[in-house]
Amino acid sequence: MKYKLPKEDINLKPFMSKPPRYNWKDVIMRTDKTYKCEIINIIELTPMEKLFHLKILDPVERDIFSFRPGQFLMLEVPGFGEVPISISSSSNNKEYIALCIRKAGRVTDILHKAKKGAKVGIRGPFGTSFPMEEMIGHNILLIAGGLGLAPLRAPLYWISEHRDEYEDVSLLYGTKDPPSMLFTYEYAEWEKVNHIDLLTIVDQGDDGWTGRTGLITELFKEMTIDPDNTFAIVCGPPIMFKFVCNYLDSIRLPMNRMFVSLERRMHCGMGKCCRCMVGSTFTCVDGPVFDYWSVMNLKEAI
Amino acid sequence: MKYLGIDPQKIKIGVFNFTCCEGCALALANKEETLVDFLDLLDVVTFREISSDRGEDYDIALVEGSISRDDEIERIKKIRAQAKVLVALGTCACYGGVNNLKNQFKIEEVVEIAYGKDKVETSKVRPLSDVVKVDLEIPGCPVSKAEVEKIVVDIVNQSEINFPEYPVCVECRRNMNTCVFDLGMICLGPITQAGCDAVCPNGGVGCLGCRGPAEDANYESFREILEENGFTMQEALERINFYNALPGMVIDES
Amino acid sequence: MIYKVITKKEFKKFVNGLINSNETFGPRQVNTAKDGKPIYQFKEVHSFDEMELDYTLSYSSLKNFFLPFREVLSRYNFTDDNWEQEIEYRVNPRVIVGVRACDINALCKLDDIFVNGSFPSPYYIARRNNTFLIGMDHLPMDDCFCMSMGELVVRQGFNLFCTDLGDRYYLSINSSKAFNFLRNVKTTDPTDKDDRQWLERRNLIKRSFNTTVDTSSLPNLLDIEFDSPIWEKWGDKCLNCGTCAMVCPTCYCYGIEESIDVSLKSSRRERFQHSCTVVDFAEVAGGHNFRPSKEARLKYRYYHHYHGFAENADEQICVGCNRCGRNCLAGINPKDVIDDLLMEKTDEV
Amino acid sequence: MKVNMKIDVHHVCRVEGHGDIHIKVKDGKLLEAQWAVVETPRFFEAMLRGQPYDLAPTLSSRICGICSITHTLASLRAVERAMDVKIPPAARHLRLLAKHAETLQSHILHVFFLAAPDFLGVPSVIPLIKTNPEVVGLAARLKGLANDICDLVAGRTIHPVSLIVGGVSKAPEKEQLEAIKKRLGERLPDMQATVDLFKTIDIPDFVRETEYISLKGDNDYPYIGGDMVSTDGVVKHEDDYLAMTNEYKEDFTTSKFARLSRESMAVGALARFNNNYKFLHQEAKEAAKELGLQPVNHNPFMNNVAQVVESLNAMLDCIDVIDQLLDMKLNNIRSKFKVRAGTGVAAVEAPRGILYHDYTIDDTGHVTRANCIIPTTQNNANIHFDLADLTEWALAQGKNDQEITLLSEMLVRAYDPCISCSVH
Ligand SMILES: Cc1cc2nc3c(=O)[nH]c(=O)nc-3n(C[C@H](O)[C@H](O)[C@H](O)COP(=O)(O)OP(=O)(O)OC[C@H]3O[C@@H](n4cnc5c(N)ncnc54)[C@H](O)[C@@H]3O)c2cc1C
Ligand code: SF4
Ligand code: SF4
Ligand code: SF4
Repeated sequence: MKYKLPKEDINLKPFMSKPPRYNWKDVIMRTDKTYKCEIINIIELTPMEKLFHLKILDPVERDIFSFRPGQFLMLEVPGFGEVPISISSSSNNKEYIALCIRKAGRVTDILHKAKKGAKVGIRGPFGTSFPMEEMIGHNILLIAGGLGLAPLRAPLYWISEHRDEYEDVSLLYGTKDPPSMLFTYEYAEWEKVNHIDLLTIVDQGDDGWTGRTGLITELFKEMTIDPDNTFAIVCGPPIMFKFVCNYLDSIRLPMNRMFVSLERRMHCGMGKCCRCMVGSTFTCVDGPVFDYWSVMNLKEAI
Repeated sequence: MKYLGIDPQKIKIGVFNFTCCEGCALALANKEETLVDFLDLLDVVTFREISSDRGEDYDIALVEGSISRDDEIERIKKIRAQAKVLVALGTCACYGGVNNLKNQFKIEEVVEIAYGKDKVETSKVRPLSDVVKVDLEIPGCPVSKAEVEKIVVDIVNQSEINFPEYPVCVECRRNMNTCVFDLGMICLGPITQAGCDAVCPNGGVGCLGCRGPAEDANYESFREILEENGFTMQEALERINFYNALPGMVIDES
Repeated sequence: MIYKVITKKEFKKFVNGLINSNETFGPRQVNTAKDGKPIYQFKEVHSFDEMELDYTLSYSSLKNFFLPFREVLSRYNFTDDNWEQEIEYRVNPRVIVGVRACDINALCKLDDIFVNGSFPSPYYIARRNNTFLIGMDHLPMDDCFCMSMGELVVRQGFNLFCTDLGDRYYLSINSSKAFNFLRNVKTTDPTDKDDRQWLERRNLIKRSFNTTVDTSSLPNLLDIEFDSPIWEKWGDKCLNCGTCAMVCPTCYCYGIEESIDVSLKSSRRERFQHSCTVVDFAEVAGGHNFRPSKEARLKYRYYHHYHGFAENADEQICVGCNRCGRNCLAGINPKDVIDDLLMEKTDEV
Repeated sequence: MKVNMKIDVHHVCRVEGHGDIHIKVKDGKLLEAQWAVVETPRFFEAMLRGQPYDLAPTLSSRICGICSITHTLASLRAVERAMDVKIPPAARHLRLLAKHAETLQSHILHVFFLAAPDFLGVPSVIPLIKTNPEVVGLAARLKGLANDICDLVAGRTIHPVSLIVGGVSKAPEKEQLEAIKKRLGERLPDMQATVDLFKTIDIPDFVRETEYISLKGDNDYPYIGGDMVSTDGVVKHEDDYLAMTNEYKEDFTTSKFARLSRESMAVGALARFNNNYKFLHQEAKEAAKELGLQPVNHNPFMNNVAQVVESLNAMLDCIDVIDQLLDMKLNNIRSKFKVRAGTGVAAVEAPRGILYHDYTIDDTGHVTRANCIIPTTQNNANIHFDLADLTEWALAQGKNDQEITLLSEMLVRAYDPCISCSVH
């Protein structure tokens, strides 16, 4: 006698007919499908950083893709790998997504060699975002070090688009030397059009440099911060936000109004690969944006 | 890659051999299912074992074998001068390999053992990097063709080359082998760099460390393990010295 | 759940039936260890007699059936200046016979992550749905501590579970599929005696545990003891070889690797099982390693296993099979590490 | 017409290792014809000293990348004979299967990749990918199959891992063996196509009377152990290998020379064919007939043809061995033994001829003395003397120096020399 196990083949049941929506948790099944994008523009910011404009090719997918400032996406370069990158453009921009990418390894290296018209893929957006609504009616302090300006561009756009909802907005930006400053061509617009106080500083000046030199914390000496009415967003290398956050803490800025964006190794963006774990928290799902109170409570965070 | 607007470049290679068994060069001709595609990525300028073409305009020199005679030094220096990238292929080229076992004897003694009274010229065995600058080391006795393929594809696509940093055990356990320590034998897998897909433990024998040390290998702990498993230091040393590829793993003989 | 009783003879007929029409896996001896003990693995079987159902514990866990050590997630096919992504979740239906309770519970934990979590994995789901699982109870080995982890009893995650009553099996039927298959063989409703015997067997298994681990206060303790010197003590021994994670039935951390085929016409995107004790686990571009020391990496594994993750509802994910302890060359054993942690605290008081 | 020639081929290509040809002709008279091996010696006999018995085969394997399985098998046999280790039948069959697969692999590599370009007038196999894809496909399929068998049975084609003292360390699953057997059957037409291809190839009809030496078969075409036999009628026991080889050294070459009843001798496919024709499979005998090869043949170029015949025979042998394995239990593959002192000699037929390993082992299981005699060493003198005759034969036919250069290279290649082996 032979019994047969009915072949309940899962492959025969289509998982979904519509394209995936990564930000709609309930409908996601095809978690590894990427949206195909074309690189429609490449702007060389410094020898190490380039700004890429990506246009999602499928109109339906382009329509679905929406994100909030502070979120990141997984950028796929077929055959080379996938890397997490913060979105550097306005969440209102439906035409293209801007990514500011530093040449750092295998994937970013080949991306820097890519030409306009190249096709890459994205998955996402993933992760938490900055609480833009909560900040309404407050002063905002944006503090960036080096490449940390990239994730701040999205909130900057948001603020500019809703400028009247916020009080004083300052951007403190420090880099190691003048040539590594990013987006210099936009500073005038930020200051004049969007009324953002921009303070820049470099660790080490060069011949043409007339601005400030020193560590980013020097900039605090030039300003008064109202701890009762200010939100702060800090992005940059770990060592920088340690100093900056310590300072803000010392002037009694509440920890739950300080936000940082953490960086860890990532391979999925979906809380599965565990590469981005800090203690028992996923940087990709529970972060990358954390308030400082949470960070203080994370083991091995900084 | 074309879709990125980058044209893959055929690479002009020369394959050369020094003191060795030529197994690494031969390994390049294996893996028949992809051989034709593989050769298509290359512009083979010199490869004496399979071709009578002898060009001089190679960019990448794949060199197998170690240096064990003075005329070899001249030859490798010439190759170095021509090649833009010099790749040490295999454990002999990277570490001296089994040839290194010769160095435990005096030169005259070695000649005497193999050739009796006849005179034969030879010197101490050295890895390539002792004589010339080496740009890339691909270890293995022999090299793994799959790994070489991956590296060649990366070079053709102008992409960065990555090697696994972890030890052979990772691959071995992925293959669900029975750990050879459980079978009562020594395995150097825990301190050896992966990348061979753990062929030796797959075949039921211990790793001999042909691929050199894994990143941050824990020699101290490994030594204790050998002791706890009842192996004498001599037994352990015989294996560690076999390929001379684990220079950090020094064991006190006392 | 429906309960039935089946004679072993009839059970054999049943399993042979499944084997005849499906890819079937069961415990088989693959080696003999140096101490003379047999080593078992789940391997393909072609008849009931090839299986050794009185096996102790499979050397590797069962997880590779659902999370293969290496799997292609998708392929990219390149055309001139473009590419297409190709995703397939193909899995043949298959049967696994003789799975231990702790291994089934481990699968339930993986289910929490890959099925019930926020981003379900279609690859995992496909494998899970196409597998018919027959569990079987076993007496524990000397160093098993699944009772301490509360993983001794299974309530879900299997199709059929057999409790050994000597010449019969007491069947717990957990799916209509299993119930339907069983219609083809002779089963009886459990009698009072059967129920009693079933309970006796339960108690026997419980009594047979020789190892207990106190895990009740572990989540807090792990937080408190984050800087404890015991991590250095055990970390110094760790080889960073990943063995513990590879044999563990619940360790699921992974990496992704993409490689272009030699033809340059396509590429593969592969997921491979990784381990947090391996050196490059938390290393990022530029060479910075968030867990640069052996100690930090080992501590993190314990943290993950016994502290728990948000993603699986903060539940401890160890099931107490002790495969990691048994297979660790350096002799790092969860029981010893946890005992050390507890001792540390008691010493200080 | 008075012909003057000076031919110097530096590092003959498409052979394993480094060797030079020097030919001088003055006024139509041959002054000198020399086969000089210039390979750097590696001194394995010294390196083997002090190695534990279980690593000796692993080390010996590294004598040669092409025939590493044979070296391992010879080394294992020497160790096992020294320590009086008996191996289980299943292990013996598995070893034999690996051996046949290596023979096939090595012969295919040689006839297609190294020798065939000469006959097809190209520098290497690479241009053939474009011009004669069917030939390359044939070679790749056959060699791929042979490699897969080696990988399955020995763990790896180049430098096997699972052939160990006492037997083998891992047995394949029966399903895997069955799958291989099926593939062998499917590849037989490819082998027939190879035979057909070689029927169309012109082989120089040069002949020089030679003493051919191989193992002596009893019931089978011989590969592992047993007596040695020569076409001049010498028969000797395995342990008497020194009397069968009589090594000596010439100044112009780093490899030794060998001789038996004449000034030189030859081993290899043609030697085995000449001595053991009767043990070939019927199909192989027919193929030999089609290819114009009959025992005893004295044309060194016919070695290539003998390799084709042996390849077919090896495939059929593989099928036979697998059939026997399928009837056995594959769990007893490794015997227990005690380490003890002793001396052991092993004679194994490598693709290129008889290989001898001879070890003395002390009571701690360490090698205290080793001697290895490699097939190419036994052929070197013959190549050397063939060169002289070949030059004269070619001169008589009025060939020019280019033709003679090519012919002399082809002659060297016909022996399929394994030079790094010979100066191990
Ligand atoms: C939330 C987040 C936002 C980021 N935003 C930006 C950005 O806007 N611009 C930018 O230039 N960089 C950003 N990074 C860093 C960027 O992801 C790494 O530089 C990049 O992954 C390096 O990959 P690679 O392949 O070039 O390097 P390799 O060293 O070759 O890395 C190999 C693999 O390791 C992983 N990996 C290595 N480094 C990192 C890392 N730092 N973070 C995560 N995964 C890593 C990736 O999966 C990568 O594929 C961000 C990282 C995170 C976590
Ligand atoms: S056999 Fe070797 S490589 Fe494999 S797990 Fe054991 S020690 Fe590691
Ligand atoms: S297992 Fe060890 S000895 Fe074997 S190939 Fe790999 S690194 Fe080399
Ligand atoms: S005992 Fe070890 S192997 Fe088993 S579940 Fe727990 S952590 Fe994993």
